[in-house]
Amino acid sequence: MFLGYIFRKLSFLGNQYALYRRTTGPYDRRSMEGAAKKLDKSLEKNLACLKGMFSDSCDLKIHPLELGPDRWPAAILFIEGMADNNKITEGVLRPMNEWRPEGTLAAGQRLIEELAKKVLCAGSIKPLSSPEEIVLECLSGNTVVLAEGCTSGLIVGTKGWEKRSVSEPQAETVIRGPREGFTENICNNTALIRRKIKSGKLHAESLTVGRRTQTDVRLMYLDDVASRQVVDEVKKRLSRLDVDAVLESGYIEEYIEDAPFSPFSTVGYSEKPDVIAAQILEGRVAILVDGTPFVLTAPMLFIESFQTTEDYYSRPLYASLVRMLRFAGYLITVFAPALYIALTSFHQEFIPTNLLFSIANAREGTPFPVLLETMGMVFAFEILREAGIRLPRPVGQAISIVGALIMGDAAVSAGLVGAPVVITVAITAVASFLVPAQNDAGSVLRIIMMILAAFTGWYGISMGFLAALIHLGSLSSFGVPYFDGLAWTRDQEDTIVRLPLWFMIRRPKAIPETNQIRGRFFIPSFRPHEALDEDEEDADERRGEGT
Amino acid sequence: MRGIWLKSAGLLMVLLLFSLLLAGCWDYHELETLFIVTGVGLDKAAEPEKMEIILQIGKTRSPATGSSDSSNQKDSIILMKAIKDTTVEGIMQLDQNSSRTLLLHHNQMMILGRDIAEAGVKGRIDGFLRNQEMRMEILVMVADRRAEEILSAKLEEEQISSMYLYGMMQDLYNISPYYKIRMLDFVSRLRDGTSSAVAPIVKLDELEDKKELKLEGMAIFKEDKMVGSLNDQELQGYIWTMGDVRQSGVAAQSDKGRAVFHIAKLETKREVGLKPEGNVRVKLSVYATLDVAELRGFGEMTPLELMPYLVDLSEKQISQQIMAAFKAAQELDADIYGFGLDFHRLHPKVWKTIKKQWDQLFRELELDVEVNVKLPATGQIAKSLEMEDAKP
Amino acid sequence: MRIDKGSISGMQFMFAMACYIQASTLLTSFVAAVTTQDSWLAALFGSLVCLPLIWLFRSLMVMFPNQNLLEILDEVYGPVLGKILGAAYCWFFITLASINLTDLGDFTKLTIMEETPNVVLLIMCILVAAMAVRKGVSLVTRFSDFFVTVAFSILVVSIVLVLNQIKPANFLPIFDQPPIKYIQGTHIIATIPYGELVVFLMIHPNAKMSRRDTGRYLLWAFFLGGFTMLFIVLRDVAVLGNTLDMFTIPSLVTLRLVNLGMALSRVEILFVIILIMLLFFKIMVLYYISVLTVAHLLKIKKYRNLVLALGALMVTYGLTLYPCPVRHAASAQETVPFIWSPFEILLPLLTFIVAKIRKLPVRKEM
Amino acid sequence: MITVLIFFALILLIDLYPIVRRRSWRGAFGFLLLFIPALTLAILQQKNIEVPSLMLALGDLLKSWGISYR
Repeated sequence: MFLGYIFRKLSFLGNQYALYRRTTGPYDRRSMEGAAKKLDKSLEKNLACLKGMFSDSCDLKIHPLELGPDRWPAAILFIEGMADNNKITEGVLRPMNEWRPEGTLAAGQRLIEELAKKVLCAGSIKPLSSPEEIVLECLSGNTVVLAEGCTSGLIVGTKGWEKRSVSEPQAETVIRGPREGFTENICNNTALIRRKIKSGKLHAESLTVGRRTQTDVRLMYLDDVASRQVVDEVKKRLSRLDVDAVLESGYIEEYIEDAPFSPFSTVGYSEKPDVIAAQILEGRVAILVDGTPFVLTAPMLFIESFQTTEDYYSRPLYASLVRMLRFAGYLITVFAPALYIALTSFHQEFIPTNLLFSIANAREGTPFPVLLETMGMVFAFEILREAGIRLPRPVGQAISIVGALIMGDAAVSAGLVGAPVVITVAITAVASFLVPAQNDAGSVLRIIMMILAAFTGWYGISMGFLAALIHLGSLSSFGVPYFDGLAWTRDQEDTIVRLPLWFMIRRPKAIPETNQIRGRFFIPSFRPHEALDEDEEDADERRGEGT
Repeated sequence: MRGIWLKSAGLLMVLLLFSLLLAGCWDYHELETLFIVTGVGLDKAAEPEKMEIILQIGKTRSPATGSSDSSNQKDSIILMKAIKDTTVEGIMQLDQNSSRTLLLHHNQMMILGRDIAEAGVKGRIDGFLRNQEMRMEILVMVADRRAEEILSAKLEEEQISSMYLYGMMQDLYNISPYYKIRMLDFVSRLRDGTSSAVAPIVKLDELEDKKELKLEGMAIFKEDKMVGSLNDQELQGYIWTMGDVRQSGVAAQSDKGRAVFHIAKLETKREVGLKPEGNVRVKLSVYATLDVAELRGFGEMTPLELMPYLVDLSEKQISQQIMAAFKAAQELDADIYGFGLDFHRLHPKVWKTIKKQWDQLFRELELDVEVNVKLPATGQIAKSLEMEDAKP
Repeated sequence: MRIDKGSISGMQFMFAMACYIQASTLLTSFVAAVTTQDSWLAALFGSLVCLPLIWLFRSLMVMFPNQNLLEILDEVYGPVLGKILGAAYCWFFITLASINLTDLGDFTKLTIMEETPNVVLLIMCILVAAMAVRKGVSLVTRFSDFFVTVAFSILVVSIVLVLNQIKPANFLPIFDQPPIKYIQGTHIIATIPYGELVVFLMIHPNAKMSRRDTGRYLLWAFFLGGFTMLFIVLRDVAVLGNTLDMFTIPSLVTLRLVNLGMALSRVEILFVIILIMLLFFKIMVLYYISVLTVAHLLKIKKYRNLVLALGALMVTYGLTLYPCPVRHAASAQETVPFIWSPFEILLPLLTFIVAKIRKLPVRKEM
Repeated sequence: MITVLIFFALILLIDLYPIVRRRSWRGAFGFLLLFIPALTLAILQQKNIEVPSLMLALGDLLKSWGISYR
């Protein structure tokens, strides 16, 4: 009976999958059905048609005009809020109103040409005749100029809407390093990256994703560094993507990542231009999505989560120390509660006698088994964290104070939980903030490890650890082995220790690229400047020419 | 298609594994279901062939509920007792009759009652070696009378007497590693065949208002039976013979006064050899570095005379104490120094021929002691108050 | 026919072999019970005796750079005899894998999980190993360098921790046992870690290394593993002395004795870490090779679907092999060296000689 | 017993199914060659029937030929 159930369950899943496969045909633009293929000569008809295509939205502004002394009917269309009012007034409305053509008005297509050449003032002006395209342009903030008797309209670049200015990113803060963060505006973001890498080889490519949202997506990579396979793979996956909406880069991430069921994310992201620039310089591809300050990078390596830009801005010794601390912190945050469970309920022999007595004293009289106690505390912590994030900052702090101090203390003194558990969970929680990029994977692993520890103690933890290792080893991100950065035998410059920058002559081998050399090996002069002899100056000159 | 199949089947498999695991967590013991055994004692029972197994259990108290009144020391330990043929039987009986499971991993020591030590221990400690929970690092001690009274002693300093003893032995270990007899050392001697095992004797002193545990000499085992003991002076001699002394003191008395030296370092070298006439001769060279710790008397000597005199005095004292210990051991026919083992290690070929008669050879063994003392330091003061030069 | 097309670097191949030898050092108790305080001599002799053996493996690898053991057998002895020998090797690999699997269970039971049934431990281990085996050779050998590093550091740390308990006199007397014991000890060492390297003849075609590098990598692996073994035995002898042969797992007892004040004691967890990690690696390699061998013998192209079935067989077969660890140890000391010798020493040697006589491999391209 | 059977059934589901789908009869043969002994041994062990140890038997054989230490 049980077998039958499993069988039915499995075949259900199979059917679901088959259903999914069947429905994914080529994408058809059903929303545009019934629209005319080309504009009509009559302005009235055109306006009606376009109005229909906008489903009579109230924010579509149609402004009728009369051109010249002939009072030739014309109209401009734009979407309120998407287009810059100033630009429309100065660039479109005023010139058109004040236009006094010599002689009679040219009719039809020539009128449009004349308007474009002589009248309108704007950065970009182009004629379009397909209503669909006109609608799209209008939707992205441009103004459409239509005139009676013309089968094409003019698109005037008047994009401009209220946007957040470049400010310090909220998710990633630094003590030393640039403070600017990406904004929601994709053009701005592209420019921010380009400002860091002023190279003609920095290639930017535009795509549109999302059936309804028509989100602008841009790929940026260094043409002579990034490996073709990775770039092609990214493009292939993006072009395969066929969805209704892309509201944030997270949507794209989920659709293009390699292992959707894995707790580890195989696409990296950042909010800071310097991080993305560094990633691009190592041969990765950046994926910018309009409407979000988070830029994706691919391929992603496991080690990336442990590297922060600040490592490279501070001195190597300290950076290495912090790097090790981060690895330790990650191990602690994943394994500490599990270890506590294993040690106190399976392997009391590993605890020094005095410590065992104090733990036993604390455990004495607490009502729950260790697993429940620890699980409860871990959950309480997750609740507190979530509550703290979603609330406005001042309230969030209040919550953490209430949660951590008052609740923890009260629980211990009421004898509900033992103090060692509180300490363990507190360490776990604090350590989890050391590696924010792996926070979600860490939480999942932590719970798995705790369950394993509660069933077979240290053996279970070991097996869980090995399974996690093997899982990590089997993952790959856009054809690049995910765990490669941590291989014991290569890319040693920048893993557990960070060597001085002048040691990192080559780009990391783990990421495939076509151009290995980053710069020349260079030892900072330990001598005073006067001692520089001519040879070295020559070398300096040559270096200048070489790059 | 296959991917989804495999994934879901794998997931089910893992769930199944969990359910299997849920069915039994075999080694799972919550801390509050455990009795942490801190000491094991063996005593002879009234019936022959049986023995009393005494377990000392450190009691845990909840900090949240009860106010910790340290005056009520009775609560800090639990003593359990069983009378059985073997240790394991006893422990099993105690385990079954108690509300909690016994955790033997934190056992600090095995205390042998004097009577059981004298009757022989080989058959008694097999369980200790075999049980995975018994560690080789637990200490072996012999109780002056019965093990029970040592384990039940309530001390001022430490509420659990075996923890106290462990600390004491750890302290002595810093003086010389030969004070601390672990199960491993004990068993190693027992297995060796010719060497005699030793174990420190612990004695309970009942004063008017409190009890005190003291180290009193060293028990000497012949085969596996305790045959005698070394007193404090002899014990010191024994320790010095074994060498590797890191701190300790030598007190010497002569007609001119009394001198106490502090041992900074004491090392020995042993040469075991067979003399042509057939008996074994051991040449023991002791190299000691001493400091002058305290002087009394020596009033009529100048510092220049004094130093060589003190060297001589300390050399005599050390050699005398070493010989005293050796005599005591020789009388008992017990090779506590492992001379036989040395012989075995250095002359394995000859050893095979004389192994059988080692007892005889040990009885006739000649020990040549040669003590070399260096006395580089006189402490903070160069002259003592009683000396001639110091007087104004 | 290459079933697993994954490729590994020469370094990885080397580390895999080193890790494999290191994993076998957990079984030193077999030798310790035979030669007691002279076990380190047995380890040393065993290593020296095995140098020619390593050379033999290297010659086979160099002579047939693109063929694994079964294909070599086919080519050298012809299809029929080659198949029979292949089947024998198949049994050998599966048995070896099962024995190591039960070893893991037994040792884990002896050290940390006293009451847990063996079968649960084995199933957990097999499931995790199957994850890797399904993905092929590159994942199986992937973490060997990590494991070697961890094992090495734990070895160094453990030696430092027991420095205060070392008694050099424990090594004396040297050569106190009858010569047959030394031969036996050497034979055990030669067959149990080193001879088992024959399994790597199954995956050497996947390793990308030049002719010259093959020997170098083999030698390095041999040294890395051999040194670990020698130092483990030396450490145990120096600490435990004449009680060495009493214990089922001397290394565990050695680490239990660590005592540097109250805080730095009870560090046997270090031993448990390498025990589980290294034995797991060994099992994973043997598991993978057994699956590969079965697939190869039956000419099945997709070996992935055999993995779980063979895992189940390994668990059930392993549980029948030895009724208790004592019988296991006795058999490992007395008869196993003889049972393994044909597979590990005689057959490779014979293959090498026959191949030389028949002037194989015939170079087709030239 | 039930758990053992479920385990084996799962192995069948996971591995035999794709083999049969592929119509790789050689693969199915190989699979069953491993699966059936495993299942038999598992059932025998569940029923507490002593299965003779191959290694010990081989050892005894060698011993009877005199090839053994001790």
